[in-house]
Amino acid sequence: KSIAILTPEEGTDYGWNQQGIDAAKAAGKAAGVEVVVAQGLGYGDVRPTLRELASDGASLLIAHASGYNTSAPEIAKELKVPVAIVDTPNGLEKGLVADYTLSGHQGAYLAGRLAAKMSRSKSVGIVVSGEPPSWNSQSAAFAQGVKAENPDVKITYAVIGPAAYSDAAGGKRVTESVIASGADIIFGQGNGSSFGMLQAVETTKAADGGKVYFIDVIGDKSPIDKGFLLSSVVWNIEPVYAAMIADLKADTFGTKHYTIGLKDDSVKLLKTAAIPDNVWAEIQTLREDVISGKIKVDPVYDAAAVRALMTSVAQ
Amino acid sequence: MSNVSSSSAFKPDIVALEGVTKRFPGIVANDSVDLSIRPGEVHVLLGENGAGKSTLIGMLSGLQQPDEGRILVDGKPTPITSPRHALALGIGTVFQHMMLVPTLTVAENLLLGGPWWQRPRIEELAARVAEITSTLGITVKLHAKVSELSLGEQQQVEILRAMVRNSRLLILDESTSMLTPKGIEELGALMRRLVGQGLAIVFITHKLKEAAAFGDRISVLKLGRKVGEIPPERLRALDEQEIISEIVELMFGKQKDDPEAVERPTRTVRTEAVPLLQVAGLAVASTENAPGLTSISFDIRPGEILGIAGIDGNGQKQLAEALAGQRMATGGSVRLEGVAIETLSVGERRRHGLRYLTDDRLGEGTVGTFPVSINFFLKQIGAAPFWRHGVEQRSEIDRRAAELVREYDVRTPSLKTPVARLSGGNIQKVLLARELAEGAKVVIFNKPTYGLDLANTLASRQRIRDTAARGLAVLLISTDLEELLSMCDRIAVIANGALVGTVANADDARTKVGRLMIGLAA
Amino acid sequence: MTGLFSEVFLSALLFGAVTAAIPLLLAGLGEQISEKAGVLNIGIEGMMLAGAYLGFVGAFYSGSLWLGFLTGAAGGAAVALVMALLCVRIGLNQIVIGIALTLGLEGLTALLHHFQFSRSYPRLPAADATVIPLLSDIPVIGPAFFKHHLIAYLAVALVFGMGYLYRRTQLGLNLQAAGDKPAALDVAGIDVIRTRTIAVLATGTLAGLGGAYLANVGAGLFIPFITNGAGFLGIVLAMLARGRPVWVLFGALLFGVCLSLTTAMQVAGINIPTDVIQMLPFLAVMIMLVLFGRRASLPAALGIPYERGAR
Amino acid sequence: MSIDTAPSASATALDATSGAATRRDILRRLLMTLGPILVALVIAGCILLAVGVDPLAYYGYVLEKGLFSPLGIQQTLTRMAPLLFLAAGLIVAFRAGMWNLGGDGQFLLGAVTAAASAPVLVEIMPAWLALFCSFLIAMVVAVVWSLVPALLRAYQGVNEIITTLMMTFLGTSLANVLVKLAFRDPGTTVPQTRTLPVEDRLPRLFETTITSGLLLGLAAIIIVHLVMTRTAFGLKLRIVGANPRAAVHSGLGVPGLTVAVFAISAGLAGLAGAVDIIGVQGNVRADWNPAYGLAVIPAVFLARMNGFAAIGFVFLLSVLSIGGESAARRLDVPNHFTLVLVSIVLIVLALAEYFDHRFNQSRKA
Ligand SMILES: Nc1ncnc2c1ncn2[C@@H]1O[C@H](COP(=O)(O)OP(=O)(O)OP(=O)(O)O)[C@@H](O)[C@H]1O
Ligand SMILES: Nc1ncnc2c1ncn2[C@@H]1O[C@H](COP(=O)(O)OP(=O)(O)OP(=O)(O)O)[C@@H](O)[C@H]1O
Ligand SMILES: [Mg+2]
Ligand SMILES: [Mg+2]
Repeated sequence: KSIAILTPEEGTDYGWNQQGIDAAKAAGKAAGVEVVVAQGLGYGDVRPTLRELASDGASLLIAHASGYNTSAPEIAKELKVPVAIVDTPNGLEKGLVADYTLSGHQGAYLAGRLAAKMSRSKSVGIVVSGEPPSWNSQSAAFAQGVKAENPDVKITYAVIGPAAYSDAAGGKRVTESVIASGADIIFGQGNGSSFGMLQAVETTKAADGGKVYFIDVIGDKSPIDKGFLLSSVVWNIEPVYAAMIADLKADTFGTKHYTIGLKDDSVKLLKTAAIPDNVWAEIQTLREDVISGKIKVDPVYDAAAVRALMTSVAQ
Repeated sequence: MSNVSSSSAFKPDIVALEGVTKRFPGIVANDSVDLSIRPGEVHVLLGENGAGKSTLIGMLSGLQQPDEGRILVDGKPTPITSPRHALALGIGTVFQHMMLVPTLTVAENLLLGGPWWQRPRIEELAARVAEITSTLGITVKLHAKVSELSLGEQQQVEILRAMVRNSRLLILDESTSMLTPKGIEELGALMRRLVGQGLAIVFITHKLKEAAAFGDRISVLKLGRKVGEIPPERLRALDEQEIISEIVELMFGKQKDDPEAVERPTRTVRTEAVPLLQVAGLAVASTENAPGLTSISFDIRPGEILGIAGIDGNGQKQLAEALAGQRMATGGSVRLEGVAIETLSVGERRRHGLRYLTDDRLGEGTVGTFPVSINFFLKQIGAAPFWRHGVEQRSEIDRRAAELVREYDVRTPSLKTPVARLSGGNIQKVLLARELAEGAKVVIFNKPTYGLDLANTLASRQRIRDTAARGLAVLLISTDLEELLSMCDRIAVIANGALVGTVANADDARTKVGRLMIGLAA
Repeated sequence: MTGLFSEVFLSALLFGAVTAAIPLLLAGLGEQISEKAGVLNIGIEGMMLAGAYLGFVGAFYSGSLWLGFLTGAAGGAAVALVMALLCVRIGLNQIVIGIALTLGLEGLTALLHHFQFSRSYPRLPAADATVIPLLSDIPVIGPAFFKHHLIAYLAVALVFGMGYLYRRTQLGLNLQAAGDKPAALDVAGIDVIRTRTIAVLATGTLAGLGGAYLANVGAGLFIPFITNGAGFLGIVLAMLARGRPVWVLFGALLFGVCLSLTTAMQVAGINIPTDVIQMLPFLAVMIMLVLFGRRASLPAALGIPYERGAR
Repeated sequence: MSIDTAPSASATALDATSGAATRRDILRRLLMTLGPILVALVIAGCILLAVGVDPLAYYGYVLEKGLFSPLGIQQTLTRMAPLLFLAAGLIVAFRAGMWNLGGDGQFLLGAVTAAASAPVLVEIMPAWLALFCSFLIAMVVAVVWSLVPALLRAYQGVNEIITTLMMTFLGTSLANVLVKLAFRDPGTTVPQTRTLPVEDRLPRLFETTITSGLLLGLAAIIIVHLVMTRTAFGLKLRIVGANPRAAVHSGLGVPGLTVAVFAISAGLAGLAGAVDIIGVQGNVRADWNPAYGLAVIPAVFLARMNGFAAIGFVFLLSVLSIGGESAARRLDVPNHFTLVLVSIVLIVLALAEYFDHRFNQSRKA
């Protein structure tokens, strides 16, 4: 029949919303089901949209925002329509509620290794516009990767401010400060504000007068890159959605957690021209180690824990 | 309709109105009025409250446009489209309501209207003002904020402003209402000098004596229509009493002698009676823009009217407000029937029988946008029978309001009319009705007839006398000495926030009070 | 700590504070003009958004930041023109129209962005700074305060220009009279409606300029809702400043510094949620009000439409 | 000739003391509301046409999904509940001449405290009592939050526009801090409060999804309307609003009334937060801020602070927001278009009221 995906912002952000929508469309196409997209719904109450999509006949509602994980299961129970929610591993309910807790921490770990290898100043920065769990786990893994590569590399962690998703000016300002503190690679997470970070990277020189590079997350911003994008921890959610559709058909929906990881390339590091081939080869080796479990990367979701980690790794 | 103007024209009119009509929702404020204003003449406009005088002025000064008829300036039909246009035509107006910016200095107010890019040319102005004031015999504090000036001083500034602008036609709308007798005399002399210089003046007043004394030509409006005009030849031929009776005839249609010269009725106040109101050592701290009070003491017995005379701005309002509880006293006692009330709130004092009729009818006396009916009961909110258990009893309110409207002859289109739409005199009647309602023991009247027309003035005064006759104690604050002399048993004089003396209202009261007011011993 | 806070980093923080303060300063100065003249301009957030969007569009397509500031200012002024027509000319409720304009511009600019830029997210090159000789060589302070785009200096100069205008020109008197006693201004021969219209247009121009600065210099790009409440902060600043432009400057800088303080504390590893730091400027002002709360000296006719001869 | 009454920037002109409206009056009002809305739809339709969307289809969906489908109307009515409480609070403040622009801060703090208390309380007491207590707590917290601006205004004369705006900035941050640090649900990775189970929330009406919060909201706004127009207390507040000096002169305790106004207004805003949480949302997430106040403030003005008219405008806003969301999705217009639509509706309604007023004036003259 049809599935529906709900996202808080428009699916044109080269990030969370776009990846979700594109993946849902791809998975739907592969499975031969229609995909209804409800985007730009904001972070308020989506119950009306959920109910309406359900009444329009959607047989799966993908509530693609952590802000929707209270309302979506409630509607699932009310209308007996399967929903998929994020960041709620203990919310499973057979036939009704599935969770996909996406975390790119494995990829972020590799990004950290990459950054530490490539930083000329031995100083990197993490700039985030907020501290939701999925970003926290990547910030933490990135820091771990940096330290694993070279414990002497300095990490500067900065949050732009509360509810700063659309604060592009704030993103630029904070990123510029972090660059001034010596960083020449910025690991940036933040919806609208990440364009401000990108702008800062493009217009600010590192301490040595050279380029500052940007490592993005979730989406692939290379179509709009001006040569400053070092890499991105790209998420491919399609396998998750495809598995959900399959489970729905097999009546096993709501019994498992869906995750993404390096193994099936649902998390992968973007290769850009800025990464020398030898470095890339080293990163590929590390990737194998993470997949094989030789290197263990545990996700850290709690904001306070992430901050604690930053201070401990910074000293 | 009498119209003698065209026959005796020596000089061409500066401004002439031809058949000017102005309508407001529900009212014809001016009904085809003809008027000619000539250089070298003081043209007095008379009429009851709401007769349409200010409306006429509004059209001359560009605030309003006539619905019908036309205005001629120097003989040419000229629609006066804006105040700026009026000023450019040489028409300067001192409006009935204060038109100064309180947060600017006097100088800045005088300069208002200059080219926007310029620096305010204060030095130039100072020279010009010095020139004018020396001929006028007044002084102004150029660098004082307007909010710090007394009303009288503000009025002088407004007159000065019209002069500074080189007006050919000077309009004064009730400009004497705030002035002392001496100030009125000076203004009269000033007007004479100005018309001597060839200016034309339009002078609006409610005081017939002023009209007779200062006017070269008198026009009378009634219900928006011009009901008569007394030309200069005739004015010169008559003496004051004759002029006044002629005006009264025009205004009220019946022959009567000077209506203001009412015999002071000899009421007997029992001197041995226990005072109803005893004030001892009352003091109020001065504030940024108001003088304080120092050791004010007086008693008022039942049936007695105590007058407070003095030049405006000497603490009259502070006294009234301190008694009413609206202003914090810093010392002294106030006893009503022996009960100390100086610490009580406004509402509690009212419950003890103290009433205060404010001089600021629209500013604090009423809520302008509320209907007449509610305004009768502003000070009784929540009281039975108009409210029961806090719930409004609309029929009860309307019934009683209708009674009061009848009893006090309030001219209002309906009980629902917002009270601000009534004329000043009718608003005053609403206040009188409210304050004199049941339970009053001591009533403070603050300038109760200010701005009222003759009929309303007389009616209000009679109300006050009746009030005293009912055995209430009355404190009557007024800047109008005639009023005090015609009503009071005793008159105290206030100066600089202190009572400088009290005189019994006997034959020599006028001179005694006058001496006290100018700082001499009685 | 000293290692953490290098000179370069400190001046970057201060530089960021100034950059963040400039749009607030322009918005606050703009709002102040309206309020002086008796118009409560709640639509300033919408004007800033219009300025941000059009400012970016102008700069992006022309390649000239100056043209961008021009179009941004014009955009703010265009919204202000609507406000002037509706609220000053015909006297509609200023709060209703102000909020409606803010909502409308939020939606409209987001819509336009969606159709125009949401696939390309264009970004401007770095704004070239005007380096003030000598002063910019002072350690820390120099790079923080004396290496901004020329328009930032102009904004600060405007503070003193406005001070002069308010106290030393006829126009200043007119504005104050229009807010305190419009009828008196009218009978003095100055058109109140025109005076207020000029004031509102000036507000829109400055707010638009502030929005353009925010987009073109502050962020280097435009995204929906980019102003993030800066206009409302401008209203608060203008009201707190009680008619004094210098206080708007101080207030804007206080907010800017608090923003940079957030970053500084994080980099220093001080673990306070950003929300708490964001509260600091408001807390400081509220405490000052509680301690020294004086009667607000807002214009007497603020928010009340003027109609000649009405009673 | 303007008379300087009512120095406070209050909406005196709007308070011509609601007389008994005749039936024709109501009919005319209705016409004067529906007509402008139609005009606004035409204007917004031109924008839709410009971006290549069929306006008729768009409005068809707005009406169908916001109003005429059983599901749509239920959603619309549910959304009204918090808006009604907010409107009620604003009516009290605006009629009394106080610009309480801090509704969003009060709303959020009420929401957070309700969300923090309700899940705990339902475990230790009967559900109805628990919810009642949560409402009470939310109200008290909002009232306490409003005390600073109230006292400053009442005893220091500090303008409340500034203070309430700042308190709303502060309140928004404080609400976040509370969610993240004090009331955080330990069971989730997402910073949010504990969730009130669906079955413990306010009951739904009959067999629908409409929250009974709607009835509470309607009751609140009607009570407020009646208190403001029919009681001594309401009259006192209106006098303070229309002419504060007259209030002093009449012996009203203005400072006390001022504090009361703020308390009632903020309390209702707090209840709005509580009714949204306890009735619908179940919890509060960090950084959640629906900013309802921005749309409700103009609605209350357009309603001339009349409770019944406010209900109508709140209904209209809800229809537009529910139906607009649906229509935007179906026609592939960005959801932001709803903001443009609401804005145009507000402006045209304000204009219509002006021309209506003008027309009446000239007819009387
Ligand atoms: N702006 C206005 N709108 C409506 N009615 C008005 C307006 N101005 C004046 N009126 C009405 O026009 C009539 C004439 O008023 P006007 O002020 O001219 O009287 P007046 O002769 O000056 O009275 P007073 O002696 O009290 O000053 C009054 O009935 C008044 O109600
Ligand atoms: N806004 C208004 N709408 C309708 N009628 C009005 C309005 N304002 C005033 N009036 C009418 O104008 C008449 C006179 O009003 P106005 O205030 O001019 O009195 P006034 O003669 O000036 O009194 P005073 O001399 O005490 O100032 C009243 O009869 C009143 O009904
Ligand atoms: Mg008059
Ligand atoms: Mg009058």
